Amino acid sequence: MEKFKEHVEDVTVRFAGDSGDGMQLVGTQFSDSSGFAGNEVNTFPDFPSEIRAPEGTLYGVSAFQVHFGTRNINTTGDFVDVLVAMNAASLKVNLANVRTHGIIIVNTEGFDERSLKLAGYAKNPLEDGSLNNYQLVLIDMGKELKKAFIELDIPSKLIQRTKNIFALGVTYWLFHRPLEPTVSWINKKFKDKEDVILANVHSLQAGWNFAEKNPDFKTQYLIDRSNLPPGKYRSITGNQAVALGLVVAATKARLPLFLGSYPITPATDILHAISGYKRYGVKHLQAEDEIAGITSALGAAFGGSLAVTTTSGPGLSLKSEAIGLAIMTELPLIIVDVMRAGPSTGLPTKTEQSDLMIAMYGRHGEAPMPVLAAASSSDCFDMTMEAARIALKYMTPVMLLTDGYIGQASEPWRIPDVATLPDIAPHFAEDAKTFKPYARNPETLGRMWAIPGLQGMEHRIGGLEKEDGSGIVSHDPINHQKMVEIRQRKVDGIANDIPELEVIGPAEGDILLLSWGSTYGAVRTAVGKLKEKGHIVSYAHLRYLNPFPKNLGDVLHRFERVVIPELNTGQLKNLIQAKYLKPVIGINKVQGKPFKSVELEEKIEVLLSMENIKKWSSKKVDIPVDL
Amino acid sequence: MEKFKEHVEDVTVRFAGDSGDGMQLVGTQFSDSSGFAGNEVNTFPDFPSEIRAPEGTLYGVSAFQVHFGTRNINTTGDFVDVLVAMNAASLKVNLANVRTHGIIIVNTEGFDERSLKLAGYAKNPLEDGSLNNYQLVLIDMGKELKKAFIELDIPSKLIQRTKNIFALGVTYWLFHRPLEPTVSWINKKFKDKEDVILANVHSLQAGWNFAEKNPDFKTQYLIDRSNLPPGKYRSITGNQAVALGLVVAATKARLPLFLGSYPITPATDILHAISGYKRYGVKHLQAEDEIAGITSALGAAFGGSLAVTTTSGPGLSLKSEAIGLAIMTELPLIIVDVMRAGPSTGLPTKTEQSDLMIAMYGRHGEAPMPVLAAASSSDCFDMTMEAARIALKYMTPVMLLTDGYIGQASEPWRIPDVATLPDIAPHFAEDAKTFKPYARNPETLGRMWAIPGLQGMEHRIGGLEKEDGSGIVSHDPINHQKMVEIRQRKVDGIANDIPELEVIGPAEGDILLLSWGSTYGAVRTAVGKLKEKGHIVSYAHLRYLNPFPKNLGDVLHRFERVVIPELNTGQLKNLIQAKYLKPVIGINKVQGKPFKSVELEEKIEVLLSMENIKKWSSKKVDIPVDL
Amino acid sequence: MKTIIDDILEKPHAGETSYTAKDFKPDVDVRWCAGCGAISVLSPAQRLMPELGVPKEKIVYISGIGCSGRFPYYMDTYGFHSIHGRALPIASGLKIARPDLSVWVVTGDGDNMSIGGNHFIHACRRNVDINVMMFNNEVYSLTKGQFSPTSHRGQVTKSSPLGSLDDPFNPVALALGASATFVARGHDKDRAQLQQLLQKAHQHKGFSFIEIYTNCRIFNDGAFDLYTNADTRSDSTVWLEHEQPLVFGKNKDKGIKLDGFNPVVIDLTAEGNSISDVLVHNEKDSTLAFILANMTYSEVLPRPMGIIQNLERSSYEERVVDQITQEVEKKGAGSLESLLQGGSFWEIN
Amino acid sequence: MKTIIDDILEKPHAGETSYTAKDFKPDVDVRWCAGCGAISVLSPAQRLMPELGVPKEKIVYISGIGCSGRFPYYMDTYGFHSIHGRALPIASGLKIARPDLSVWVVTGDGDNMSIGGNHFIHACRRNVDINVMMFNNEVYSLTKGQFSPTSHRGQVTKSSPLGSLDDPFNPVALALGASATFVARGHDKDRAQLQQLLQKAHQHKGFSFIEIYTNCRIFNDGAFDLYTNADTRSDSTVWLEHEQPLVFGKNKDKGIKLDGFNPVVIDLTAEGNSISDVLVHNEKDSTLAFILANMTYSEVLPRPMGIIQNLERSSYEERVVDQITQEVEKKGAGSLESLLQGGSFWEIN
Ligand SMILES: Cc1ncc(C[n+]2csc(CCOP(=O)(O)OP(=O)(O)O)c2C)c(N)n1
Ligand SMILES: Cc1ncc(C[n+]2csc(CCOP(=O)(O)OP(=O)(O)O)c2C)c(N)n1
Ligand code: SF4
Ligand code: SF4
Ligand SMILES: [Mg+2]
Ligand SMILES: [Mg+2]
Repeated sequence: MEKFKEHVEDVTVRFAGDSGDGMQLVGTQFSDSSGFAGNEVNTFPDFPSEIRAPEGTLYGVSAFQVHFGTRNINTTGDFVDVLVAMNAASLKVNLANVRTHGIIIVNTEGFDERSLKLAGYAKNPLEDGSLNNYQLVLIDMGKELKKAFIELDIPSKLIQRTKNIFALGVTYWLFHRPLEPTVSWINKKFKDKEDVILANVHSLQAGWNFAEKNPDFKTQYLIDRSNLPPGKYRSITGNQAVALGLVVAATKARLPLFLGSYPITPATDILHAISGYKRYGVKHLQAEDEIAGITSALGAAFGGSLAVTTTSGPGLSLKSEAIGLAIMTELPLIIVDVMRAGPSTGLPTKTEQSDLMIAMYGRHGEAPMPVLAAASSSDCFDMTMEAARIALKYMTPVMLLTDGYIGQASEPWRIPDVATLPDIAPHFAEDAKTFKPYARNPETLGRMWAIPGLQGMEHRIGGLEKEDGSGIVSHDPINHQKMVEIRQRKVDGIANDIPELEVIGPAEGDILLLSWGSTYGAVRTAVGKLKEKGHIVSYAHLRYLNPFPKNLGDVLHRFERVVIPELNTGQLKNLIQAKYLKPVIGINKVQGKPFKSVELEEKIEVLLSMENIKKWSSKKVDIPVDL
Repeated sequence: MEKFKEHVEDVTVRFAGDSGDGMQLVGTQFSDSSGFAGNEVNTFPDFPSEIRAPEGTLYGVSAFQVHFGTRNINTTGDFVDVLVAMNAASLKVNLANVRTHGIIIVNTEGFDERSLKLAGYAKNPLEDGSLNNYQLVLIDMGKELKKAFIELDIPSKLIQRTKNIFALGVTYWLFHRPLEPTVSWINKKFKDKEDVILANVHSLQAGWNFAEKNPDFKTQYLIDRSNLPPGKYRSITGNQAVALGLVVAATKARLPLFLGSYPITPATDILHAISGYKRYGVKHLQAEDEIAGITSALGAAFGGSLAVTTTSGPGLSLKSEAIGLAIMTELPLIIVDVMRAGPSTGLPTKTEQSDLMIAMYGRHGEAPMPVLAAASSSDCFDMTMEAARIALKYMTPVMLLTDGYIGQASEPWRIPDVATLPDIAPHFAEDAKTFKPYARNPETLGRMWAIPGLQGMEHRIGGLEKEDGSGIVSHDPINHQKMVEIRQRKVDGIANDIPELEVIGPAEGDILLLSWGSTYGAVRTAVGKLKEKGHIVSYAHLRYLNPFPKNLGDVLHRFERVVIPELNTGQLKNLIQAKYLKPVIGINKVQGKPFKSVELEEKIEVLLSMENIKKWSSKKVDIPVDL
Repeated sequence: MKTIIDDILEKPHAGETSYTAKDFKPDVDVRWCAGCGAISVLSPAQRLMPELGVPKEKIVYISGIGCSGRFPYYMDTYGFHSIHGRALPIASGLKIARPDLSVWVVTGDGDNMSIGGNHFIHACRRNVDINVMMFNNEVYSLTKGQFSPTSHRGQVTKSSPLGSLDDPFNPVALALGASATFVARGHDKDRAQLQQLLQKAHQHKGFSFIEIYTNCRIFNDGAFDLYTNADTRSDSTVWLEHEQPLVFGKNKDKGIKLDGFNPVVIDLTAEGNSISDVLVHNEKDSTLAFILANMTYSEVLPRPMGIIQNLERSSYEERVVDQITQEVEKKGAGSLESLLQGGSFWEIN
Repeated sequence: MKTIIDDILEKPHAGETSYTAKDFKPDVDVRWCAGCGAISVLSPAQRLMPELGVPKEKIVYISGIGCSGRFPYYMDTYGFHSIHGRALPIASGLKIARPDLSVWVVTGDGDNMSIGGNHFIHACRRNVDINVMMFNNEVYSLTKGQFSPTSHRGQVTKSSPLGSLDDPFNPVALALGASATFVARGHDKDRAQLQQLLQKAHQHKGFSFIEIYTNCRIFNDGAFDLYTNADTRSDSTVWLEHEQPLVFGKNKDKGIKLDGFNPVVIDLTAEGNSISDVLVHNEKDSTLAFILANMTYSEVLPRPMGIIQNLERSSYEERVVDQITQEVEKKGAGSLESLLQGGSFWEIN
């Protein structure tokens, strides 16, 4: 049968099945081979909060979404174009997000009576016409595999375990993806297990062949290569990027790296990665709790390490007191908070941007510290390097915010050439004769780092207020005021050492869209769409939350209206209004999920059409209504 | 010799000596007998941060200041009218604040060579003319006492230990204070120790007699009785008032009281007081740390107690995570933070208002909670009652902010008639059939309290997100958004249940002075002085920081300029600007000390004369300059 | 003062014997993995509840975070699924405030020994009457497999890909060192034994700690097989019974003898060995308890199971109540009036 | 990769013997109360430093909050006066990062046993090579007198006006239960003994814990007089010496004998008693250590002083270094290039 070929710009595929169905694995493979094929890719694993929920249940569904295409792939995709559903529960949970007329590839084996019941289907959706608005492809994968393996002498149990790979093969045909990366991955992964290799490779091919022959698949979709800068690429999650960023930063600063951490979802993967880096001389302590995690890191910082602690919300709350000590002792320390949905235990596996306020203010006393936020998975690498640079240059703890979404989502990352990355220079004390523990570099206001082992610089630091310069404990009132101000000025001064905020689109006008953190992708995509529709919207993204870029005030006041989309109830809005007295319109979502770009697009279109409230910001008293 | 009598409005006396000299004791006595004499009084103990520093050192000086008078005694006094200095170090440390031509009563025994050296005096200040601008009264107290006791058979060691009482007698004459309260206190305190009673009573009288006869004391100062409402009065510190407020609130709510706490300066006195209330059935746990302090309280709250935890800055930082749990489980809980100077260990014995931001935002996730602040020592009683009322009515943790200053300062308190205080009604679940753990009172949005022991209402709560109504763990996105909003609305709604902000002075105009917490007294005094000088200044004081009184926005916008004096770098300013977009001029002091009212007076006069910046608030972009 | 709580407690409560295990099963799916040891621990607990003679509404289960933390959802009593490591202080506050309740804590090796370690040792010391079931699976499961404070040195986990460098706590020894009064060990494969231990813990007035070996199928499968599987456990464990000799083995043919302070295994069928050589267990002897605790990680000795120590000491909440009672008896219940007046006051007319 | 730290460490350091105690006295007033036990502990520590053979710049004192927390200000080495209860994890991080340093922790009974209890037991277990001096004054002093986890039941303090209801920890037993390798006890009235204990702690590779009875003149004066005053201590304490019998008393005429597991006092001058009946100390026997620990609060037995246990176990930071070394030996030092490339990558030209 002759097949059509159709070129498309971008596609979202979602693999969904039971926790035991291997969906994370095939999702990752699909993503890698799309990168290999030269496309932009953005992916998100979506596993259940249960470790291994009972088979076939709704809460046991595990999914992996891949959004890929030729250009502007900044999100994991608002809607699903192709859903692979291995059982009834996974169809039920994921159908709502499938685009009308989208393709649904179903393994019919997962729709027996028991499965339907567990999924809460009264009738079989494959038969009751409820899926008429989709292109449904029904496959009895078990049967097809049996057929495909008929001539091979492979245990049927083993064959049946490759259903996910078969499904992958089907999607590979559908988008004409290369098989090589997966084949070579299989060979590496199952090295020395010939049976298993054979079963998987054959199954992959079988899926491809099945699709090619099956009349239900009428069209093969082709995606042009993206126009990516040349180089080596890999796929990377935010958590991996942080781990790599730390090792590279330590190398660039010629410092040993020390991580003190306590496991917590979704930050634990950073600890996992670091714990595997023994060959790089990295030391880590899996501490007894978060307090020991950060304080052990602070001890290592006192000793001259590039010291780090990683955590998520509840752990960050516990670190509050120790962060204050780091601020007072002016030691370099990186605190990575992979934000998750709170408050309290909240929705521990879901994403949110609700730790901005605690990052800014979550300590007793006047305790300012720099706060950075990564915009995407790969940006986590750059911002980690930045956090290290600032911590070492200004002798201060630095908070780096990422979140569960970019922490776990992956995208292709152009592997940097380490040699060309700039060095980071820590500022060690040098002259024992003139040494004073709290003498400062007049430019940065950072004090010098005098670590044990440096002769003649023995001194004592601690949490009590210090006399300026000498660092001796001081209860003098005026000195306290001075030191409070110095600590504040030190942080504020970093504004001179970070890039100014860049506005994409007109430099002044009606609406400025301002985002921070992981909403970057969705906002950028929405802005792109709005522009395509002919709207004029300016856009800027904040990576530095404290201090803000020094032109931020100017930028804000050049616009009639400022709109901030956030996955919280308006935390950046709050900071901006407090500091710049510029009213902000918030677009807020607190659902444990990232924005869809289309949500933003729609809301901004509403704003653009609201002529009547367009002028509200000149009314002095009114507080802007959030959308 | 004939003495003059002079009527004065108010006086500030400061007793200063070595840690071992008993200055706290005589200060308290002076304060009590001034209350007894029908005056307004405000006092502050000022002890060294060392437990018992070496004798005669500057850092070992202990002082107690009493400000008393006929009216408007809201502070401990900007300047000292009468300094009692028992040794050289205490003169050195305290001289700067003595008013020119003020009286300095000196025990010359404390000015021997060794004492002078320890105090860092090259020459004896009693002899070198450096005190010419003061009315110096030199007394060799040892000698005078010997003389006075010559006919009594009392061991000389005992006599010499009453020097502080002798000094007290002197000041009693000076201000014509009644001796009875102190005499009866001595009798009670040293019950059954006749020698000691005799020694002290005689010494007190001897001091009086000495002053009456001594030609250096030319004038006796008389202070008219204040026009206080009739009733029983006692002197009370903020910490005592909190402890009493808790017991009364529990009684009024008919609930058992439970305190879970860990000692920390300057909050420990609340724990001390509560631990002595066994006769009132009060239970307390001195926990292993602050986390156990708050979580044990939360356990008791789950069981139906009026539950409380008390702490100061570092302890509050540690409680962050557990506060989040209290917010999520919607259990009533009072958290008292007696603020001290931070960050980190900071200046642990000094006061500051720098925990407002952590009170508001010091938790991961969206975790709003009510925040109250007491204005004065006695106001601590009322605000504790308020905290209990709100916690129980709205089923929420409530943060009550006091500080080291009002926590330890005392003022006369009109003892309330318990019978006339309003009852507090906790909202227990009643009907097991319709019971749902997260069903809410539609008006308050508070859920019902269903405690173990209530039959048929067995249920589970916890830190995970809950389904609205049922309280079942829910990962549903829309439900999460709803619950985040409900928790916010519940707190916001309290605005309808608290007094509106009262403006003292014109309801609109040029300048509104807005204060919160312990600055109340100094600001009120400054406003009074400014009015006397003919300035027009409006004044308002915030007891409710979250939510703000519902008319706050209106009030702010009725003034051209809003000025907020705070003992921090501008935390309330920040909140006000963020919420009302009203620019605020901050008067900030971060020196571990309260404002002097005269400092405020001066700064506000500067503002009043700054015609040129008077109109600045209409300029959109400018950020107000703080003073 | 009579409080609202007193009013509530005065209302009649259900009789003692009217429940069955079913009454304690809430209508929800158990979401632990199929085959998880926690599931096996649930049923003896549910079966025990009707036998306690405590009205259902007076039983409270409190947990921290971890797979174990789910437990309260599966027990139809009052429950509190709190935060990581803090179940014990919550339970302590509750029990001190409400001595009438039967308070149970369910925790994990991470929850209780890692982040919650301080609360654990202090709870041991204070002796509040709480019963603690610690599900020890020697791994952090909920966070998907890192080593815990009970993992053995060299254990390969996600956060120790080259093997953990930590030596484990011996939970029983730690509890003893912190002067816990009741210390026991059981496992998920013998429900009858476990139910008996839970019952004893309940009867014990004061703090009761039960370490329960609980298999994690996903992240540490089989860690305790040697000690818990029916075919190997009789040789690899010894069941402790007060005043009974320490014999073990399929045919009860082996015994523990003390050589100085060192326990050694003797073959009871061998010439010259007899039952009278065998160490006799005494729950009241805290030195013996420590010797037994130290057998835990031995490679040649059987692992002790059952009640290792069971001492009598007044419980903390009892002491709190006593102190209040005595003070009230001595000085009379406090009047608010005099409390507010304090030491000295004056009147203005 | 050679780091800047390596550069610093390669620079020549001062010789081993060039110091005197004076070199360790900074030019500041000691602000403890006159007569405070802490002052008496300071001087043996200062006297020991020159004897360690460690360059001064490689010694670090870390403390938490409490009167004890002041210690680093009075020792002219590197120092860190941290926050309440956290000295141990700070010290652990430092020592793991910098095994070349001699790391000392000074802490209090509240700092270490109350808020810092969890870090303490984990430090015991991990065996990082840190020396801990715990100033036990059985009270919270800096906060002006509340009972602490080592205060005895009934102790009247500001927060227990009717007597504390808590039973104390036995710090030595707790350390043993947490599997500390080196556990000792000394006091402020015998500086020579104390200096010897500190020296032994330094020599011991791994975690060393020394409980030091330290009199607080202000809030708990005389708490230890019986055990520390020159005229009573020989009868009320027994000094432990490895492989020596436990004899004590002014005339060394009393001994400790074991009756089963129970230590009893015997009169060596009495008929039938001889030195050979007396228990011989063995630092390496952890059961004996627990028996000795349990003598602590006895009213009839002397209180053991000296080294209670001293076991050998590799220190944690050694293991960390070894694991790195072995991995590098096995696979070669990692190249950043291959690290960044990860498992699979592709090229775009
Ligand atoms: C404050 C805080 N830190 C970390 C976590 C993440 N966390 C959840 S459970 C857990 C460990 C659980 O281990 P264990 O107690 O052994 O329970 P198991 O899952 O093995 O039953 C951790 C580290 C958390 N929820 N809160
Ligand atoms: C987080 C925190 N909680 C409480 C305190 C208050 N605090 C300071 S020292 C101390 C207890 C000290 O007791 P201990 O360790 O025995 O030291 P000592 O003063 O007796 O030497 C407390 C509770 C604090 N500084 N920080
Ligand atoms: S992960 Fe392990 S401990 Fe958790 S539910 Fe599954 S089997 Fe049980
Ligand atoms: S209060 Fe006690 S422990 Fe503190 S310095 Fe004084 S005597 Fe020493
Ligand atoms: Mg576990
Ligand atoms: Mg102490």
